[in-house]
Amino acid sequence: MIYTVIKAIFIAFAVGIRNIFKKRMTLRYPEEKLEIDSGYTFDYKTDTGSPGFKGRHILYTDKCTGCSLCAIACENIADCIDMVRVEGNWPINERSIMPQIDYGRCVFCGFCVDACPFDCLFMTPEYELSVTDKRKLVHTPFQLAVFPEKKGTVKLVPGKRGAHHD
Amino acid sequence: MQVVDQGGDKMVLHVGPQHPGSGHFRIVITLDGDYIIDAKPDPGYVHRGAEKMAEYRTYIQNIPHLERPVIIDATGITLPYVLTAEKILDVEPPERAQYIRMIMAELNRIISHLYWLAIYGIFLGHSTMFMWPMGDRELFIDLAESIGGTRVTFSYVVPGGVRNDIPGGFKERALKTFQYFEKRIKEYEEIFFNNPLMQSRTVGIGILKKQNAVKLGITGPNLRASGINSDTRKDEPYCFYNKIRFDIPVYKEGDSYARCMVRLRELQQSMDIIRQVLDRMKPGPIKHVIRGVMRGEPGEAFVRTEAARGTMFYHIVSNGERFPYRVKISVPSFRNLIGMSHLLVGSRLADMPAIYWSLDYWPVEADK
Amino acid sequence: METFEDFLKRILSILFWLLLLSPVIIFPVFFLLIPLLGISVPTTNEFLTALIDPIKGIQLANKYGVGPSSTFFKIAAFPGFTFAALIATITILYERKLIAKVQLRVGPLYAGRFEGVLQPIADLFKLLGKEIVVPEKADKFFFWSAPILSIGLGAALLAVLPLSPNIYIARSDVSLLIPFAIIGFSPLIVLIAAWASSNKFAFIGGLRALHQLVAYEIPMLISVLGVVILSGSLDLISIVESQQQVWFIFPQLLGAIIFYITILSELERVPFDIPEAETELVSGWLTEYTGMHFGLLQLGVYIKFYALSLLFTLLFLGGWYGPAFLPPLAWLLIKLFFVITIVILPRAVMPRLRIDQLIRLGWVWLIVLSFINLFIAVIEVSLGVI
Amino acid sequence: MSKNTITETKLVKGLKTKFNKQITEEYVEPNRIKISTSPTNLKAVALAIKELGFDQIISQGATDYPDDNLFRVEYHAICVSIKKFRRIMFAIMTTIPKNKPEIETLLDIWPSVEFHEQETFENFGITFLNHPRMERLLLPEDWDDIPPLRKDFSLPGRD
Repeated sequence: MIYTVIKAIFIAFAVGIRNIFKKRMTLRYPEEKLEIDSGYTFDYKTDTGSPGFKGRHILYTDKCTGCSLCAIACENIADCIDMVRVEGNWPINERSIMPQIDYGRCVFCGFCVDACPFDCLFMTPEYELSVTDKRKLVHTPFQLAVFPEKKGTVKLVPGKRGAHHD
Repeated sequence: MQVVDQGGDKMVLHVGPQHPGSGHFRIVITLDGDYIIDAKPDPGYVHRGAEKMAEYRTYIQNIPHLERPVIIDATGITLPYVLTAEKILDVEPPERAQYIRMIMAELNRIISHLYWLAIYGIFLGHSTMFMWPMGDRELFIDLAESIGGTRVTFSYVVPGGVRNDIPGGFKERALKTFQYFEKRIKEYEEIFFNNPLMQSRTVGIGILKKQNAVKLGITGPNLRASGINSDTRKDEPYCFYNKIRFDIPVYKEGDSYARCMVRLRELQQSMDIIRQVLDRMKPGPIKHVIRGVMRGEPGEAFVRTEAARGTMFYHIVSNGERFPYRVKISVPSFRNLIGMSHLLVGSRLADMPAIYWSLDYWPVEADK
Repeated sequence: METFEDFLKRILSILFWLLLLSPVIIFPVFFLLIPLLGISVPTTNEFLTALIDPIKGIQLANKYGVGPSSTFFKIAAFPGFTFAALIATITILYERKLIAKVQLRVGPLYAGRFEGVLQPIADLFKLLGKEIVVPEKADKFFFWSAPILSIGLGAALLAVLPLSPNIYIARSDVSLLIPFAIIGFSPLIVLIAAWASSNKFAFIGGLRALHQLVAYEIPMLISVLGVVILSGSLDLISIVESQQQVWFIFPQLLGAIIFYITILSELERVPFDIPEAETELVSGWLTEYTGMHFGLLQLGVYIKFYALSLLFTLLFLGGWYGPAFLPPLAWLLIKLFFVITIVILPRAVMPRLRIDQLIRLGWVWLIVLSFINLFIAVIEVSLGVI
Repeated sequence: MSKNTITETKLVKGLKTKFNKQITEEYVEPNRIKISTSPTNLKAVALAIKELGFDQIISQGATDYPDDNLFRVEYHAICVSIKKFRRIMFAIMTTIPKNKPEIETLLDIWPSVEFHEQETFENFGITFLNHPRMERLLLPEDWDDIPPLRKDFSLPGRD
């Protein structure tokens, strides 16, 4: 009885000490960033999406018709999409209105992407959206049209010497 | 347990809602010396009225909204909703979608149980057991993220199927992760579950007898720890759980340690289920396409599934409109809450966290 | 509205002008006023050179009786309080890094170029910058006195602990008993802190600490009696000197284990951190303490940590004895850090015990075992093993 | 009657013979039974169902029908201890008038219904007679509006 108790205590210590020599699991965030392959896209014809990260949206301004379906899809979820007037001449967008997204409210569910029948609103792997001013969270259509640059290089890999970012 | 009032001074302690040992809720504990003679749980601090809000949203719009109460078990709470909505909308999801739903549900069960394990570790003062499961949980979150697109709130299961297929190379990644995690489970056992100090804190503490568990309506792993072999996945199989071979871990003791061990075994069992599902899955369509606005037939449906914390129940009444007429959610945490005051009374103050978190009570879920 | 950058600029400009103007103020005082008044203070030259030249500084200090060989220096700097505080600070950092390694984390990383070595200093500045909140219903006098008493108790422990045959503050024939006499006060300080906070959680924590510390001091004292019997002396230096051939941990293994467990309990470390059990008692008797109050209480605990680890080294690990290629002090520090490591390690692998289990362990098991250990020591002496 | 519903039909038949015309069979589907009864008979029916083996309440809720001026109160019972009944969910429905929202509690039959009845009380204003803790559970203590899940309670910014 006492022997098993002492043995179990020693095993616990041994496991603890063994883990000192394993690889660290920590992601050193600002220096290292996670690699995310692609954003979430949706094919309206087959009604299925592609697996991908639901980050900041990307808006193809040349394809947008201003139909407001994304705003309607969002209205009871997060109410974060507003259709705003944009400058310029848009041949297929008669009223020249395009979605403007308030990331202070967005929950990144991606149902606006599912709702878009013109393949013009998708999502990107961009996840670093924090700003120092609340008003800057509202992204205008032109801000949404910019492709994010690829950032991360590391991934969490389970290995023989413990899971680590590689 | 029978408590004898021995006179003397009582101390009333408000544990929570701002207390490291409580969630977003409060337990009012009356102490006589070191013994708890009365414990009154006081939920409601994070009540948002999810049932009322669901009456103002379409069947699709309800999905991101209804997974908020249990974001760490997002599929666990949306899957029964979607199954209920499918009964009302009268759609049948394709076979592959059913399998993917099972993968997501089991991944989410692992994620939720690892979170529980981490908190249980720190509740017993074992800080390593806080860090390890939290770190290993990242692996499973990464797996779920590669399917669902986000890290916690996936909004992934929709009426008619799932939103997207699983990515290529998922099977290899998942198997590699499981292989790694099975080794880690052994280490968890060695450092925590077989640790005599941890056993001295949990064995024989907070015993929930079989008849009491049935009487009080305890559900999920807590019920199975009291010796009742009841699991909705077996009792009333949804998706394709009837095609998968798995055994439900059942422990007879009904104490905190048994509740821990049930969850530890479920981690292993969920991985086995995902392995079998990945073997059985065949290529095919993943969604039954519904065009236009979803309008259910007038009528009602009720469905239960096994979420991480127990049986999740939805009752939806439809009157043919875009919005459901009434959504009743019965969550496992809410039903397990009744066991808390039952178990706490008569135990020591130091056993309060050991009992409280062994029930895996999630205040946000119970408050809805 | 003033932004943070503006604020920094303002502070920096004030500092700049202060630095620029201060020679103008200080130099006239030193060069003109002091000779005029004819006061016997260090000459301006001496003082100013001492400021930048450490050798001159030591000479100056010697002249006024506070040099390295003086009692004041021994108490305040080495081997007294400053040295102990330094070791305590290193211990804090070492503990955080070691625990982090077991938990597959990296621990402090950013303060200081290498592995966060400056983290304790950053923590000190953080604690200094925090507001000291005194609860309205607290007993103000005792609330303030607890941190000071705590650090005073830690410092008093150092009085008779030798670091090598000639580095010590004071030597006494019964120097082993003095630390135990002083440690007896620590439950009192915990109770003062807990009671003065007028907080229920703090009060329960204080009572638990009281139970715990009382339950552990008796086995602690009895377990070292074996060492006393073996060495035949109560003087710490003689005890260490009698370990020249064999360290007492070998004949006194049981006593060493009991002393180790009681150290864990005395320092309220896992698995005996019951008074600070955060899940039920928020932070136990420390709940209401903030800022530098908290820092002083913690520093007191860590100085006690250093003192008790040093005591373990002296009593069981042969103190400063070791192969001659390293100086005695180095051997002592190596052994000391070994002891600190094994005291830290349970925090990574053990959960917390319950107060009734701990009291049973103390009063039932450890007291009996420490008496058995005493008999073992007596038998060993009578058989002439040592 | 399909093969899947033999057990379910038998259960309902047994209840019907026992209570004659006091219960109505709403529907019997595989794994689902729904019966309705009057509030006065509710307790007796519930006791009979419990004696059949349905030992837990999985959910208890109400639905507001302002047009008919009534509440539907529903109890969903499940069985965890008898293996052949575990797949069945048994729903008992009763209707009570909106102007006198009172009903006898089933707490002494199913102790698991305690918090559910409290929740229904605060969400619909239905008083469960003889319930020991008919008080607020989730809503704030100073809630002074009408019960929120009634249809005439409107959300600000909606309708």
